[in-house]
Amino acid sequence: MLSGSKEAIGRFVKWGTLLLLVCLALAYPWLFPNPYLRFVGVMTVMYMGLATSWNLMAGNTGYVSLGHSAFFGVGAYFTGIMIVRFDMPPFAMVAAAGVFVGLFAIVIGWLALRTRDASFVIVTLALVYIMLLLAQGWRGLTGGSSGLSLPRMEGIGREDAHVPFYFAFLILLAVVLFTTWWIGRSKFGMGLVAIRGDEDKAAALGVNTDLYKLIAFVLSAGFTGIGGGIYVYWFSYIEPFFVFSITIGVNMILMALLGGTRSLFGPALGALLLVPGTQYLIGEYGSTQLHVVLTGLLLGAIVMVLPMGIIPSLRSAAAHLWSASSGASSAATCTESDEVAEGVGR
Amino acid sequence: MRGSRLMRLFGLLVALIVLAAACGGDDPSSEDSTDTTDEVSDEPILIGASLPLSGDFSEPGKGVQNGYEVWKEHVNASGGLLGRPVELVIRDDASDPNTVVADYERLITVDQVDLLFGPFSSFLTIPSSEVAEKYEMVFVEPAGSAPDVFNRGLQYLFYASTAVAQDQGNYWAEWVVSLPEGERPTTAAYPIVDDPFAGAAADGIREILEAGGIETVYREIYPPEQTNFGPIAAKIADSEAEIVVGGTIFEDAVGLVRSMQELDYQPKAVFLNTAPATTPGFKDALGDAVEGIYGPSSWASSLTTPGNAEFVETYTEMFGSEPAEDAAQGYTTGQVMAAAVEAVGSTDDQDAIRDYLRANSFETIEGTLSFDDTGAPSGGGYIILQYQDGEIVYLLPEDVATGTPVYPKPEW
Amino acid sequence: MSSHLLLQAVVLGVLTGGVYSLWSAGLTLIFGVMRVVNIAHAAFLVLSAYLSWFAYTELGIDPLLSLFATVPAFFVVGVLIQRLLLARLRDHVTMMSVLLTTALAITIEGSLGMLWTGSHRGIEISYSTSSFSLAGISFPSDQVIGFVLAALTFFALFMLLRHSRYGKALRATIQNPDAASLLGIKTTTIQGIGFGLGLATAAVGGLILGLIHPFFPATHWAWIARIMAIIVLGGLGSVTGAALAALLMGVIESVVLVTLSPVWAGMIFYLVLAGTLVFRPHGFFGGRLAERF
Amino acid sequence: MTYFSTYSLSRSFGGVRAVNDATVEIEQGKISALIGPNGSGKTTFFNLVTGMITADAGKVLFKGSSIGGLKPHQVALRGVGRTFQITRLFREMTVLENMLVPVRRFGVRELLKDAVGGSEAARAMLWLDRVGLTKLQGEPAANLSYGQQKLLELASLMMSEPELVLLDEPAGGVNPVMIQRISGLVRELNSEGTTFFIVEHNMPLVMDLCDHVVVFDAGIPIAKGTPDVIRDDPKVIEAYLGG
Repeated sequence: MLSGSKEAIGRFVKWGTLLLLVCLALAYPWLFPNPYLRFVGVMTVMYMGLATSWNLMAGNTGYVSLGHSAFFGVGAYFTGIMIVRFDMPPFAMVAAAGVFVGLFAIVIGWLALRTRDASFVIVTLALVYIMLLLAQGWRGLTGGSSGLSLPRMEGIGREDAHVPFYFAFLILLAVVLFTTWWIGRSKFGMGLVAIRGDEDKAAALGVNTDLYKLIAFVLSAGFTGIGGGIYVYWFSYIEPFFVFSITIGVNMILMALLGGTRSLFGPALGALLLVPGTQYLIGEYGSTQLHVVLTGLLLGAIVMVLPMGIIPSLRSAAAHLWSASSGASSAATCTESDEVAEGVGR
Repeated sequence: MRGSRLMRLFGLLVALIVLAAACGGDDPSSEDSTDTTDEVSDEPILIGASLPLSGDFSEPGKGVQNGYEVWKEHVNASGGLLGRPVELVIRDDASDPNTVVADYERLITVDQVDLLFGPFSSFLTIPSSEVAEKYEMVFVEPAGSAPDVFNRGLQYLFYASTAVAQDQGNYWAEWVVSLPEGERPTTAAYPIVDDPFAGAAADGIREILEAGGIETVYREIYPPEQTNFGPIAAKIADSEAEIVVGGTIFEDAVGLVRSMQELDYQPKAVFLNTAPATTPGFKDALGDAVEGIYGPSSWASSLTTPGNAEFVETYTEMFGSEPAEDAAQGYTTGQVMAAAVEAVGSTDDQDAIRDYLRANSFETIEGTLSFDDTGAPSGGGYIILQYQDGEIVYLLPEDVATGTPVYPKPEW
Repeated sequence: MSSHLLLQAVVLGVLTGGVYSLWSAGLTLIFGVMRVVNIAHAAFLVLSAYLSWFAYTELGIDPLLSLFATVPAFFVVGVLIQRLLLARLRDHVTMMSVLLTTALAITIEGSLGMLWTGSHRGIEISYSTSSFSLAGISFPSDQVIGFVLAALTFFALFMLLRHSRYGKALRATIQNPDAASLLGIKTTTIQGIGFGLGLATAAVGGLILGLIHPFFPATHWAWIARIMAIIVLGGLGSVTGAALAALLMGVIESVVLVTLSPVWAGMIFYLVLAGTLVFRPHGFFGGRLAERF
Repeated sequence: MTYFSTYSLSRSFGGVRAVNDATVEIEQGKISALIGPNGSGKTTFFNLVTGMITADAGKVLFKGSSIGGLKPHQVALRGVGRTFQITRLFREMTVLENMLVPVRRFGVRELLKDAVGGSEAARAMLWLDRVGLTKLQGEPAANLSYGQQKLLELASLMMSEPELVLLDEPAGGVNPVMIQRISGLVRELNSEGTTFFIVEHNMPLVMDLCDHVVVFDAGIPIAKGTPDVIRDDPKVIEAYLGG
């Protein structure tokens, strides 16, 4: 009875917080109408979506991709080329970019996932350079290093220029979060997490590990590609170095890791903390490479000190406190079950 | 356990932030006061620019910055702009297009600068000019001369120099074609870096040379990150081209010359874009190999344009060496903007400044400038220089010449 | 195209490939000993290039002399990185070490940028632009110096692995860490030494990089992608395989540069990488070689 | 038709023949054992049969069709499940989540189904109840005692509804009471229709539990028969004592 109402309160708090956050996110452009703050807002929501997309693969299966900017860039180029060369409707092409990048990722994933661990990392890193060279070399299609200039969105005043893109990225974030949540509860998701734990064992239990990994990889890449598509329309210009940069991929990793790869909202939280922070650093100390050094140190510190990330660490710290305060009861549960299992064997 | 780990990370974060605060001394003072409106005040006019002070374009980028600084010095010494002192807000974009966009976004909306100057190179001008266009601010830029800068229908962009990329080598190409039969080369090679500016510049020369009967025996484009120039130079040498026209920026020009030198390939003439006018960097990197190399420059210290002597003098005082082309381009940018702002009488009406720029011509240290509908200057070509005895000598056009061409060039 | 040009391209390719061998030998050695992909390897190359450049231009020390300081220093740094950082990773070691070495790479890149700005640098020594020619084929001095240095270092490394006690223990560890520890080999010590040796080769490799190529802090990303393609082709963990693959790639790159185009020359590394993974995921020179050197 | 059989199955590692020309048959509905000295190739045989490693030569037949050369998950989906010598669980996952990993049928709807709150979870709870781990459902698997891990491994394997179960040393490193529990469970499941093939060193357990025994030495099957026959076979005694 008592615990039931406690649970209800807990659920109320949880959904209430979520609702409040959604409202804040929706109202942001009008809460902070300054164009620069809107610009930072778009960047933040974009990286929240990208980090969550990256985590769809890495957080579940443990396979770390260093080259997600390749998918970001392919999505951006697909959208840019469709708009400029074939005069297609922009936002429809953004969605199509997701499909295109997904197909592209099937090929890459098939190649990269043939081998485990190390080779996967190497392929993803090399992919960024392959795409960079391709975008530079295929001038007829990509415009080479001159890049492509996209038509600017019409009928929007300069103060509001960022708003449609803010919401486009917000929708992407919502879709990615929902997908991640869904997978996390599904049998498919169980299989993915099992792959991270012990790939051979998972296969022995009937998990088609290659296919599972590929699906996760393709979803992760596809969402990243959509992000690239929105990005290119927002900046209305694309050029090879613009998108095929290791930094974009490293940023996603850093954010996901900071927030916690094993939690749904972890990567988004990481982005929420890091993007404004980085923008501030670049703004204040941009003429030095300080922000690069700090990025490196922070990444190293997380790996060494807090590999689980903020949210799971807070959660387990809270659980620790909880069990410390109500230590007696949980200890009792433990002995009891041990007795059931082990009998009088000890 | 876990809790203490978390505390350790937070401790680390705090330490990093403190470190960040301690390291950054050069904070560009950004005024928070937003009332830049009307009433004539002593409040400074803020001019924003982002420049590649590190990365690929850092050599010329620093030159432009120095040019801006000298212009500011001159303006403030003569009573300021519209009677108000001028302040520069300069950011470093690290030659990165993502950063340059964010920089201009911030300059306009956070620093709330009154006027904008451009970055260095077409590569960075193209994305950043889109930001200025979005906020409807006049964008006078010193170094974006590629065709792609002008063919995007921008209303607020103006290139403050004497010629666009494809015209910059005109005087030299015409001179080569005019050489007497027998002396005139018959074949040419065109190594080009993949860059919006460099390709157009080399192809502009190629069109004139081909029309003059000089056969193209090599034309290839290499990626900006190319470092291995040996085989490229070997292929050029193998084509036995008599002259080499490089669509180059800086590092690639150095690498290319070194590799040609190592292969003992001796062309009769070598013309390179951008790099030769970058002093003293070009000569420092190549030493004696610079002998006889040609290059274009929008400006020469020997020009007798009004104010040029003062520019050279102040620059030399401030930085301890003679200015190079980049600095002059920065200075010219300032001159053009200042003339338009003084004529309009305010910085608030950017459309009026734009209209004035489009309709009038401007006296600068590079000469008289005027702009067409795309913001491109309507000039004939760049000044041609050559290294002779380790010094820059101006050859063409004749009214600025300080010497005559050495042709064929001495062996390296 | 003339056969002379082709020959010239092959010569230049062999010289470049020799340098690639040294760069990839260190990386593949580190992988072999501890199954760690050292993303920071090229960043250490660039760091060494900067140190030699600084010693030469600011202190007037000949680049070759500066090796007496950088090689031991890099060795010690390598041992420390292994002992203080990598050895403390507990879960998902392969992926976490990738992230850790990425962090190292970024930190080095940023620090170099803060110290010496992002401008291009190059070690310009008086003899670096000279050359000599044999039968009409030019041999650029800087590349020949680089090749000889790489060959000497490579030979020293090879002798060390082959004939010293540590070398034997190291090879045993590469083949089978568990069996090696059963034989009484202290694998953690060996791994520290392995990482140290790998970085010591990077000290020499970085000097060569500085002599031949211009560099700036962010250059390491393009290099690491290439040498990784090489070590996959050679079979991860195989020093000899990496050396052969590097020579091959040097020649292929150079020949493609003169026959096709510079864009294809860059692309060829990754095409070969893709081909290796499709047809021989364990490398063309790997397998047996990987276990034997 | 034999239920499960291998013909001339062989595999070498660097010149050493781990499994050599192994022809083995087991019957449906029985509990069979695979015994032999350490290093006689028993685990390698399991790995070959379940597709974890590929055979150099030979065939594997299950219910009349070949399963040799199939991938591990395909073998599992055909109805052949296995446990591992050293218990392998997904240590970061909870006990209940461990139960939800195994796949019965492969299909899109199956995979996208809500596992945490749906019918799968209900099925998992039944199994956990049966092996006495209900109260530990929310614990990470890493926190279980070794015996509990063995039980969980078997229970989660049963989630995939295998017909033939290969157990690799189910009693290894477990206290006598737990051995009793495990063997009891095996007997129960067998009576419900599951066929077992067990690698085990605990001879009393083998003799007590199994209907049929196969003996390996140096990768070669040297004897087969009922426990009583095997006990007295001179070749078997030779293999165990002479090795």
